[in-house]
Amino acid sequence: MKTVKSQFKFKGGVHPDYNKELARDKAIERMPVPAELVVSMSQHLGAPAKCVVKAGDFVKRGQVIGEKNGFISVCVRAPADGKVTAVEKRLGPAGGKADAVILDTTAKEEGAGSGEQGTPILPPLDWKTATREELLKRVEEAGICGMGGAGFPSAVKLNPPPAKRCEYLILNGAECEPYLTADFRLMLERADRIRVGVEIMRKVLGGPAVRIAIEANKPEAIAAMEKAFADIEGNVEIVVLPVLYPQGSEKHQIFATVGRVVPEPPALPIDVGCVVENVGTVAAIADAVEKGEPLLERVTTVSGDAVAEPKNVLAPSGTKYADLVAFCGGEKEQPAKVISGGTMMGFAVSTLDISTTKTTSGLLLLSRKRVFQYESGPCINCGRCVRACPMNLNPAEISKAVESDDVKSAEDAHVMTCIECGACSFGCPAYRQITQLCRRAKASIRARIAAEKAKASAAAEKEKLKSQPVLPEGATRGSK
Amino acid sequence: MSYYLVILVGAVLVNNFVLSRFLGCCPFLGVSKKTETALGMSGAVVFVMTMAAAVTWCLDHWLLRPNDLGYIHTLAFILVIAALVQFIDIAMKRFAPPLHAALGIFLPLITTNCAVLGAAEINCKQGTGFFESVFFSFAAALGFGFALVVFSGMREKLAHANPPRCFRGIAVALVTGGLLSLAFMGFSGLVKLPY
Amino acid sequence: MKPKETAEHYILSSSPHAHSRASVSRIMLDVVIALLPTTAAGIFFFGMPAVWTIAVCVSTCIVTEALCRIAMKRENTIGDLSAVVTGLLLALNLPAGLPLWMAAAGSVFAIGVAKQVFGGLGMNPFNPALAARAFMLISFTGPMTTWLKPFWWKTPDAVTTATPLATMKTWFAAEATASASPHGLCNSACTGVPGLLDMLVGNMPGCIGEVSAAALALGAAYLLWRKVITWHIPVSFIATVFVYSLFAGGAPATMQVLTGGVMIGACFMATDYVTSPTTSKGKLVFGFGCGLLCMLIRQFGSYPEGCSFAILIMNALCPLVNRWTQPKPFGAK
Amino acid sequence: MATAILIIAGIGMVAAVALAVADRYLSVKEDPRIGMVTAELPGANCGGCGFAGCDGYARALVAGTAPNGACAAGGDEVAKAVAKILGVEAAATERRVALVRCCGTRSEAIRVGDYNGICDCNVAAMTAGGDKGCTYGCLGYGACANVCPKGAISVHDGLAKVDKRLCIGCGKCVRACPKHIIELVPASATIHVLCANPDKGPSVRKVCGVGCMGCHLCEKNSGGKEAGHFTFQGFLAKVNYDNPPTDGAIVAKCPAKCMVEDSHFESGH
Repeated sequence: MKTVKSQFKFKGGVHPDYNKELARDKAIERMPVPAELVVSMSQHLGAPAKCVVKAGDFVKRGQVIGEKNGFISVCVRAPADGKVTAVEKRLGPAGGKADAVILDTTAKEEGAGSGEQGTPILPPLDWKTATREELLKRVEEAGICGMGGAGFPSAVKLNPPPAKRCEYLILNGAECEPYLTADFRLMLERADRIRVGVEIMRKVLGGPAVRIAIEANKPEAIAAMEKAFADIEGNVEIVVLPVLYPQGSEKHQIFATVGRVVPEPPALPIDVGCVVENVGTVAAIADAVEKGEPLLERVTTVSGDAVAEPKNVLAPSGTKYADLVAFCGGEKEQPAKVISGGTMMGFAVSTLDISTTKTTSGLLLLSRKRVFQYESGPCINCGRCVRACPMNLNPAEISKAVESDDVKSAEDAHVMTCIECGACSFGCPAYRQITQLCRRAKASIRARIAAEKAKASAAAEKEKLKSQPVLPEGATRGSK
Repeated sequence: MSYYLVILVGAVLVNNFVLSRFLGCCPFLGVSKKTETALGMSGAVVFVMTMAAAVTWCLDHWLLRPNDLGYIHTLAFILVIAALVQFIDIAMKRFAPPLHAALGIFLPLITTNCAVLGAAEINCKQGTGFFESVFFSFAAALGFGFALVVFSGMREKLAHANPPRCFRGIAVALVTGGLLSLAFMGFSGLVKLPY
Repeated sequence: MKPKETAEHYILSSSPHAHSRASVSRIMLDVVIALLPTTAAGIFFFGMPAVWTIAVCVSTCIVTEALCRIAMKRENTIGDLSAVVTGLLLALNLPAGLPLWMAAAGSVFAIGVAKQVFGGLGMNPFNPALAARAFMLISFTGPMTTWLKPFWWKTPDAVTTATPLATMKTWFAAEATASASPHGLCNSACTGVPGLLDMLVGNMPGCIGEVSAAALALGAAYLLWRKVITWHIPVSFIATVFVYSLFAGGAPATMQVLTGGVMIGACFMATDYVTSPTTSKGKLVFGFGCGLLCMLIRQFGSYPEGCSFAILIMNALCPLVNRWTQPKPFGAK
Repeated sequence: MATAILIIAGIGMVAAVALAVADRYLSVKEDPRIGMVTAELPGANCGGCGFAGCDGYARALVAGTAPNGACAAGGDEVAKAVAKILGVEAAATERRVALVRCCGTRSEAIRVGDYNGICDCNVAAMTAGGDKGCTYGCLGYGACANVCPKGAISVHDGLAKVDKRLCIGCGKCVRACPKHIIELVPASATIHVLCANPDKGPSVRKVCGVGCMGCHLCEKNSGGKEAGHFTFQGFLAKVNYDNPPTDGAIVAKCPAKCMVEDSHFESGH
């Protein structure tokens, strides 16, 4: 085990104000289960889980309420005991609606002595003796998905196709988003869990080298990890990354730690022999295996200058934002913007009547003076976005093309490669919504591709039905 | 050698056909919306102008002048150039389909183009030798193509601009063309052309 | 029956929700600040006529911008200071003592024709100040090439003179045809050539803002420090001019760089965002093209100074340069 | 004089013969429709269509890579003639026009956030689901109006409306709307329900003053369930366009005021 400095620096990136001091010294605090939980069936990337309870049912903590529904999907378990009051579509933080189970945690099922504390939900496993299949199954049963943001199902990630070998397991502890300190606190306080998680994952992935990526502005976290991993065997390194946004992006982290470049979509990290997992997810895997505790709660940083007491809260997933804010002493002043996630990639929400999910890393309440307004001023071609873009695109050209409804040009300029990190908009002196324009282009390109696919399959269908040979195009030509 | 260089620089930069002589403005404005099309058009113009120069020189020197018929050369040139372009179009389609796919669609556009006729006229008036004439036409066509491609790049950029309503479209293109012409005046005197 | 809206809404916007707080007006202000040393030097050498020219250009540009926006029924954009920058740059590229109505006409051309016709800031294909200068050079050739001597008030009998550039022109011309030794030619022509120190501080005839290389370098250093510009265009521009003049003969390379519009062109005109490429590679190509064209025009053209024309032509080529120097996406083959 | 005439005529003859021979022996056989389409086009070679001359446009048309109607010089006449040659004329069917199923203007439907972003429904919908309280309703950022080739859609007071007279029923807006509330309906239908919110009455009322509450009054007033003029999805009435209601009296009786007669629908322009 050794600590090394990152050898590779990717092009671009920006330096936002991190504002981590608001919550970085606040120890993780467990929040009491709120009276009402709204548990979404779509807390992860991929197909939403299929709801298997109905209004009026009583559920136990840890009971499966949504079943895995497809290959890229995870199950959802009840974060607490309670009564299902309704199953309905609710707005999620990203603006989409998904089925959600509304739980009344105050209701008690008559007769049944509610779940004795201390009894594990799933039988604990000893990772040293358990087989790879058992461990994989446990990760899947526990409903674990990437907790960094996208929520990619961990069981899928840990089980790459046989042709592809995992050479590096990269632990993402960069936490480059401003304000957020959840992963930082986790690394300080639960370093032992992370270590166990790493050993489990290493076993499942067939013994890859391990790289723990942490930004240089978290020396305490680096020290804690060094201590926890001091006596580990095998090829394990802590890689200290320079402070640069978006260091936490999967592709950039792979480059910064092992110097490999993930090709353009649809290539995945495993195509270059890497698996990247967030530190929170690793701790959750350790809990799921050793303690039999599925992923029911997570650490969320509640911060921002409009919150009375910024905190790192351990809350059941499904907790309403309003309850989180109340637990942190309420609002200090009227927030002008509420963000689910960090300031660079988080989602602005219109109401606190939205609930956390397995991927909610932060909740920020910003006052008017912390919030800026976008303008749709003209691009002055200054090139700041070109220099800032970590994907080496030309956001200026893309944004101008999209503004004049020229999505084709945007596509030619590789807009589909954009990771929407927001570095372009961050530095734009004209306050243009470059990232949003990229999103718009991507959305319309995706829609077009979907339409083309539908058309092609319809045409193929039609072709099959036609038994008559079609006259070749040239057959009508000739005579003049 | 240096004489041909002078002709080249003179026809491309100093007395650019579009920006200085204002010949061929129609395709300059019409086919400059996209750089790809502009490149195709430039290729076609180079091809036709060079061929036309050769044919008209022969016509002028072997048929018209010996018969003292210089005064009908414009008429004769138009006729011959138009027929030539048509003929090239047909022949190219038959013998060089890829070339036709690249240039063919532009050929009808320049059948009676003033730039093509203009080059022939200038050659005729100067009474230069065969190779000189052909080279001059070739260089002039290169100049035309250069201006066209540069202009197309600017127009692609202008497509994302937001001019006032009354200047949209061809008006703002004309202003741009004027400013481009202004910039090209910087080349004046770069070489002293014989004509 | 009508539902009631809550008192205050949260702002809904797409990420990112953080901003560097850079702004267009701050960038323009930085350019103005960077131009202050050379403005001061120009006023120091050429006196009140320089003050008047600058005042007329800046105010005319602002007024024209305001009137254009009113005519276009669009929001007023004086606040972004881009009109001030254009006016100041134009004035610095004019000879002191130019009739003021000409300066005003040039300013109207710069804002009205070269900028607002295309929709205002960010849309113009040519640098407005340079387009206006080219327009004036062609329209008012005489006054535009009549130069006040530095400290002209001290020598009342000989107020105007030729610039070192015009002298260099005769050098090139003489060298091309001369049978006499270059050394002898140099001696005969050297009367109009300032010394190195004079060229650095600006004690020579020329446009208001282009004479003082030291003040321009100071301004450029400020812009580089503020990260308003990058080094690519100025360095490749000046290096090209320098190397070219080393090999082409004629005037010494230091003189080619320090006289005329090369310094102000490379640091302030060619680096104009709107009309220069966005990528580093493109900027290097752009600067190289400017330097090469500038020297070609200086050596062979009929105008003594080719800097503004060179930049204008490269402005025209900028979309093509951009097109062929697009960055390769991270991970693309 | 005579020589001049002779020479010109001679050149003409030679050229004509050469071209005739070339056409006979060198020409390449191609889709005759290209020639037919070229003949219909004005032949001005103006390049206004974005193609190199009329021939280029004709080829693109026959190849199906260019939209018909791009020739501004020829106008509708030419477009019709070209359509005839290409055989793209659809069989005569009932004319269908687009309908935006929402009537929640800014004054009726509440907004729940200050949207600060680009004016496009698709991205607005991605930003916290849009700033409209009713998550089913028209956001009014004009994604449909932007794609409409005929300029038949306009946005007023945060609500898109289709001008029935201009709509050609191409369906582009239907695909552009992120809320999926635009549909193609028979142009002859005169009575429409302009709401897409299937929620219960009270929750609809919370966000919109003119939302359908599913009270079934329209059904009752139009002859009951048997008449089959309406279908219901959740708490939302939908006009059955296979059998649309014709009695305008039911419109005024709608307590939610989300039902309209045609005049409303046409007021877009």
